[in-house]
Amino acid sequence: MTFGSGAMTNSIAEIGEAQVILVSGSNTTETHPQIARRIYEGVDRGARLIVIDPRRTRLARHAHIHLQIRPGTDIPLLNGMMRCILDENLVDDLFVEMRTENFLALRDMLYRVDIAQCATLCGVDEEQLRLAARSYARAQRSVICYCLGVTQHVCGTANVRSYANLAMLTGHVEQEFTGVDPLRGQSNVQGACDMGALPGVLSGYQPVSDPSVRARFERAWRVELPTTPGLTVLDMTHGDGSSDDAGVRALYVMGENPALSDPDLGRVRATLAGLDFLVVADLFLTETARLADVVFPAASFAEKSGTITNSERRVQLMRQAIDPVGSSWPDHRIIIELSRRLGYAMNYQSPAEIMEEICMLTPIYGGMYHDRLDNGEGLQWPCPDRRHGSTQYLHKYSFTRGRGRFEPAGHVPPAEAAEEEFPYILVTGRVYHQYHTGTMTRRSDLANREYSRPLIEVHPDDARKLHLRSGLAARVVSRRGSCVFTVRVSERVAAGHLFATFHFAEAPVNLLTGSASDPVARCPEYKVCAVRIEREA
Amino acid sequence: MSDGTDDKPFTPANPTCIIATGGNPYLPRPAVVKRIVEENPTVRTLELALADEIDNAHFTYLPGQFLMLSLPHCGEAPFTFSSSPTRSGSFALTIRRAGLLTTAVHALQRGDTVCVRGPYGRPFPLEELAGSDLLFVAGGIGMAPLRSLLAYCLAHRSRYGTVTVLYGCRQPGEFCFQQELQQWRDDRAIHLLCTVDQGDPAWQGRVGLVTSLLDEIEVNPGRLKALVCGPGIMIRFVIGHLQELGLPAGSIITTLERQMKCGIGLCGHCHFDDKLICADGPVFLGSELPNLERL
Amino acid sequence: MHRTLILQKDHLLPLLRKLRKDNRVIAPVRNRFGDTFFTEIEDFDNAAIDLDQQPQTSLKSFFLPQSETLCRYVTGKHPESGALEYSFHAQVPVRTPTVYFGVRSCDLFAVMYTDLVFRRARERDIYYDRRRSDAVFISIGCARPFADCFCNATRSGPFLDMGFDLQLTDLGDRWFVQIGRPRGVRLIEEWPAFFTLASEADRKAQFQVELEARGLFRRHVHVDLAVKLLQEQPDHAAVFAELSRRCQDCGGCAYICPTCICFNIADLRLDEDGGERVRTWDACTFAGFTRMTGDCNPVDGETGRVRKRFLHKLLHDVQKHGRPSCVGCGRCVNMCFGGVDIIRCIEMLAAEGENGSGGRW
Amino acid sequence: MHDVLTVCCYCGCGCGLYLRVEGGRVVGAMPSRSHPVSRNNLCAKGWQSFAFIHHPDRLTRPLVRKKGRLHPVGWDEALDAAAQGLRRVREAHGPDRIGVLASAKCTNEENYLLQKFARAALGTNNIDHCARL
Repeated sequence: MTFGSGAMTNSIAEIGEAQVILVSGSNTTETHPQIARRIYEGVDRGARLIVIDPRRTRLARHAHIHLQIRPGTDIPLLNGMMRCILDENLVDDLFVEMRTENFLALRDMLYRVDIAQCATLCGVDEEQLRLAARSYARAQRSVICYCLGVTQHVCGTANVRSYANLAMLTGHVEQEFTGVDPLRGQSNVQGACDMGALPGVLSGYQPVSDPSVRARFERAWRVELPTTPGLTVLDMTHGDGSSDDAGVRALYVMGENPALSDPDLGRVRATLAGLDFLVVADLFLTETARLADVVFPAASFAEKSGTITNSERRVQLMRQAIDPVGSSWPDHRIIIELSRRLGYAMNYQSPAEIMEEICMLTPIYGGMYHDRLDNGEGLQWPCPDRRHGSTQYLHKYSFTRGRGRFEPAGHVPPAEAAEEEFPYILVTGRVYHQYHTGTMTRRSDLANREYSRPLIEVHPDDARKLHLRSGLAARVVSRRGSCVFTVRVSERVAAGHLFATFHFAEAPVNLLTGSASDPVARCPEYKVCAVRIEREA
Repeated sequence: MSDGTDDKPFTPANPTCIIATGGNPYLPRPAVVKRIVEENPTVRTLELALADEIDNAHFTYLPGQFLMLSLPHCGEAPFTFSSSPTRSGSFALTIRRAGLLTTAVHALQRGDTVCVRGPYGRPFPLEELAGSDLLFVAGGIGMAPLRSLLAYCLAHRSRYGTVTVLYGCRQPGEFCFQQELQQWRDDRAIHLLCTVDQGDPAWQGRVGLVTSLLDEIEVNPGRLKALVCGPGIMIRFVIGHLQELGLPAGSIITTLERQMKCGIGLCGHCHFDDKLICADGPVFLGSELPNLERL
Repeated sequence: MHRTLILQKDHLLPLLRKLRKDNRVIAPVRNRFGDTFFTEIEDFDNAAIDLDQQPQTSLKSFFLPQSETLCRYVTGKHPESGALEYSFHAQVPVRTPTVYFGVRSCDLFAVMYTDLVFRRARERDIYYDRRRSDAVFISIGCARPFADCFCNATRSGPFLDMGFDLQLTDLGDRWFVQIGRPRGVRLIEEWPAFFTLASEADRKAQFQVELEARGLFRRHVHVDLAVKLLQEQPDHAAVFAELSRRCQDCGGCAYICPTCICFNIADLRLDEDGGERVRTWDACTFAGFTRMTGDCNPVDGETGRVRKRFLHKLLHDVQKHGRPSCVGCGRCVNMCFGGVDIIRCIEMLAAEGENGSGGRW
Repeated sequence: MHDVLTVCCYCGCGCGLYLRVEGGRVVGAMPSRSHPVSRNNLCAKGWQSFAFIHHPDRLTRPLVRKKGRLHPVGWDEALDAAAQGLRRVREAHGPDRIGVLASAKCTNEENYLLQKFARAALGTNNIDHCARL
């Protein structure tokens, strides 16, 4: 956003070549194994690894510096680090001068920052913070990887901007092996964003509010397009369920399971149940599909062809291995048939033909024809035309938006703090053997054997205090709801924190989480939720 | 007494006779539940007979061996026989409710069909036991395999010296085979000592770990063979304690439990150092188990 | 059988085409993405047999598939008594005569090891046995070992003395053919026109290739030393702790290993009335591999699991079968995420142990 | 058995993997050695990515709610019911009272079509997906 596009600036392979790797809010070994593998490789080659995470993840055990911050204190940490960089003259002046704007605002803000105060606020050692700042700034090639631990906060956007500030301040952006890399959680999150499955932009991040963009799409699609940006997921799934609610009255859901994945589930389920009409296309009868009026059986990844785009912007061809199971259909066929019935005919012979239209209307995908992608490794966007090759890293000569803009940010406390009635902070996330709402992994025998029950990680000190042992049942209660987990006593979490996953329908942790979200990105604060925990009989 | 009492030595027709499966060791055969005994609220004994009468007539096993038991949609798990092969026509498994499959076991009713394959594994060394004093040390559900051997030995009572049974449970309500044990004690066939980890107001007996009972009995290292079964940690402590009392490891016999998938020494789940519990065990001599801390 | 023969390179494809008439022919084939797998060849004109790269997978999946249905089961209630009914019906594979061409020594040696487990156990695994029964192996002695190979150290290559039906050695324009088991003899008898007798010069040339091959290994792996050290003292806590710190718990090393044959069996419910009993590959590095009901786990902790795997390969199989079950193919080296491979393990053990010469197992 | 190169369906790394197909069923998964991301490795999920494909819980027929319960129906009936339901809401409340949730687990082509469907067929920009969840 600060650079002008939301994607990994690097390729995955580059991470292994960096000299300093800063990983924040990412349990990389479990959620992005191949990226963790490059981090291991980098560390083996002598790279310094800095991990910023409230949990002592496996990667943190390999880190040279682990800054075990309190959840939601990324900004003060980074401000402290940047102040240190400023004080010790480690700023890349040339880069700041030539390639960025608004530096003075950042500088003025940093001059008001006290490093010791920041360290205290974050709960980390001041010297470690300084050490991290120095290593990151001094190295020639430093790379930042961050994941949902950074974005799933009420200040998610400001968090991201702060990491970008850090990278720009030290000039760690425009070259190979340096950059800021958001790790995308699902196989095609990147592609779904690229394709304009967002309320404000058409494919290739072209704003719907721009008349010239609309004009181009209107010509191609031969229809008049709505002009105002639409509602986000949270707006759609957190209505109050009444008919005069400003939210939606009908929903078409393709391969998602908001009735388990979205925050403040009680409200989500009420909203879904209150809809006039709900259509779901999925592989399984998910918690959401159970509420639907019409359910379409969709084909799995093995039963269709098409492209998906990974974290490093690599557009790759998925090839059909078998016929659709039962009488399931690929989603594109369902959409085409449904659209025709709604009076808007779509006529495509194949996914390749759909891609041809995407290429025509989407500059960053301009050369992504299926025949070119059929090479075993795909192509990384931007790829404006057929002659253009893969783009290994972004912002080589300039940022997408011209100059990179410093956006100073101050600390924003999480929406909920621990207090008397809810003295613990619950962090949610994923585990290695499960994926998202578990619709697929929980039906995979071995994956499910390895992690078969909803566990809550409790620090040994807290466990002692609460008389909890591994294997006991414990009820976790927030302002919004409660669920029962099996206790796992673990030093991976800090004292005062708890960790649970959202993979399990039998303990839907999102009954607990709140829907407070970032005002810009509308990303909910999954990472901080005040709870209490008690032994369940 | 529920098991046969004739005193002539029992020799199984073919101790490794396996249920006929057309050469496919993975193919389970139906068996019918003939009788169910509720031992306590979480443990029940199933008396089973193979559905095929000819198979059933030829079915033999030895104490210490186990069967793979399947229930619909629940998969398969190993269970040791708790009955004595001296009693023909049926066999018994004693099963505690713990997971998916055992919960389904507890929903079974008389007349229901389950599927089994086996018997598998190395039985107790019956020949070596003859002529010895026997000490049975059982913890909780560990009584099940020992009961098979105990019933077998009592069916041939004259071949053994004194028979002592030490039986520990966590709570008074958890003892299995109670009537039978009392009966044997009353018949002076065995010397029985019971203990619980945690008593209740009605409990008149001992409170303490089963290892504490070892101090109450006389151990004659030259004559005694000890048969130990229970949780891994209990086995470890009992073996240690018996060795302190002078019993050589080769006179201590135990049976181990592991996750098993095949039962025939292939799947690897029950690997224990260089041994496979399913094929080399589940019965082991103490001298064969160097790594007690990993029991 | 001491006869040695020559097969001209030009005659190889025609021979395979003949063999294809009565057999499946499976050979390493390079696909258009550059990956080489053992693949059934149906069209010899459009299949790129690749003898230059190590096939990515061994033959394991042909005899022990990654997943297979063992039995189907049906269940229901008796219409009158209401009693539970339940029965199993086996689904055994059909025997298919198959020629495996281009098999490397290590992979063939691995088949001999898995034979030992599956066919000589107390009960023969009928599924493995059926797939394995009608196999003919035409192996290739490795004149040039691949990057991570160390079969010289595990004594499972680069050339074998036994186990093959035919073993070929590349002599430039022709293949030197050694005849092993009876099926090899039969194959020669059936297609004599393809072969000529080898000359003394051919035999010398073959000897030279074999000799040179032994000198070409880039990896020097002290397998014997590691086995000796483990026999002396199996704990090596520091080594296994360090290895397990980097284990990603993916199971890939076991899946890719030609001699890792641990499997899981699970029931898959198809509907109320029945389902399938399915066998899949499993890995001993998973916590769930040994976890029992009630969360008791005799092999607990990542260190215990990693240790178990390497001890199985390098110590327990030596105790059981007289030799380690690693065949030196090096696949786990290239595959492992964190470098928790057998070479790393052996090197760490050796580094930790004394600098003496390696003992034999 | 033949192997089909495709992309793993799980995380955003995008590993190249082969699905091993035998008799119309996917029986295994194998990493691609030459693929720049997977480079001969898969994580535990990737190795098991084939396991759910033939799971008996897969939906195999469209379902339509009748008298409160979901019933299996043919495609035509389900599509008509969906179209009718969406049209009814659009007529009663306007297109902006319909929402569409796309999927980070579906292909680019499907996501593109779905946003086109929302914008061109339904007439609303209410399209989003779970990028932030």
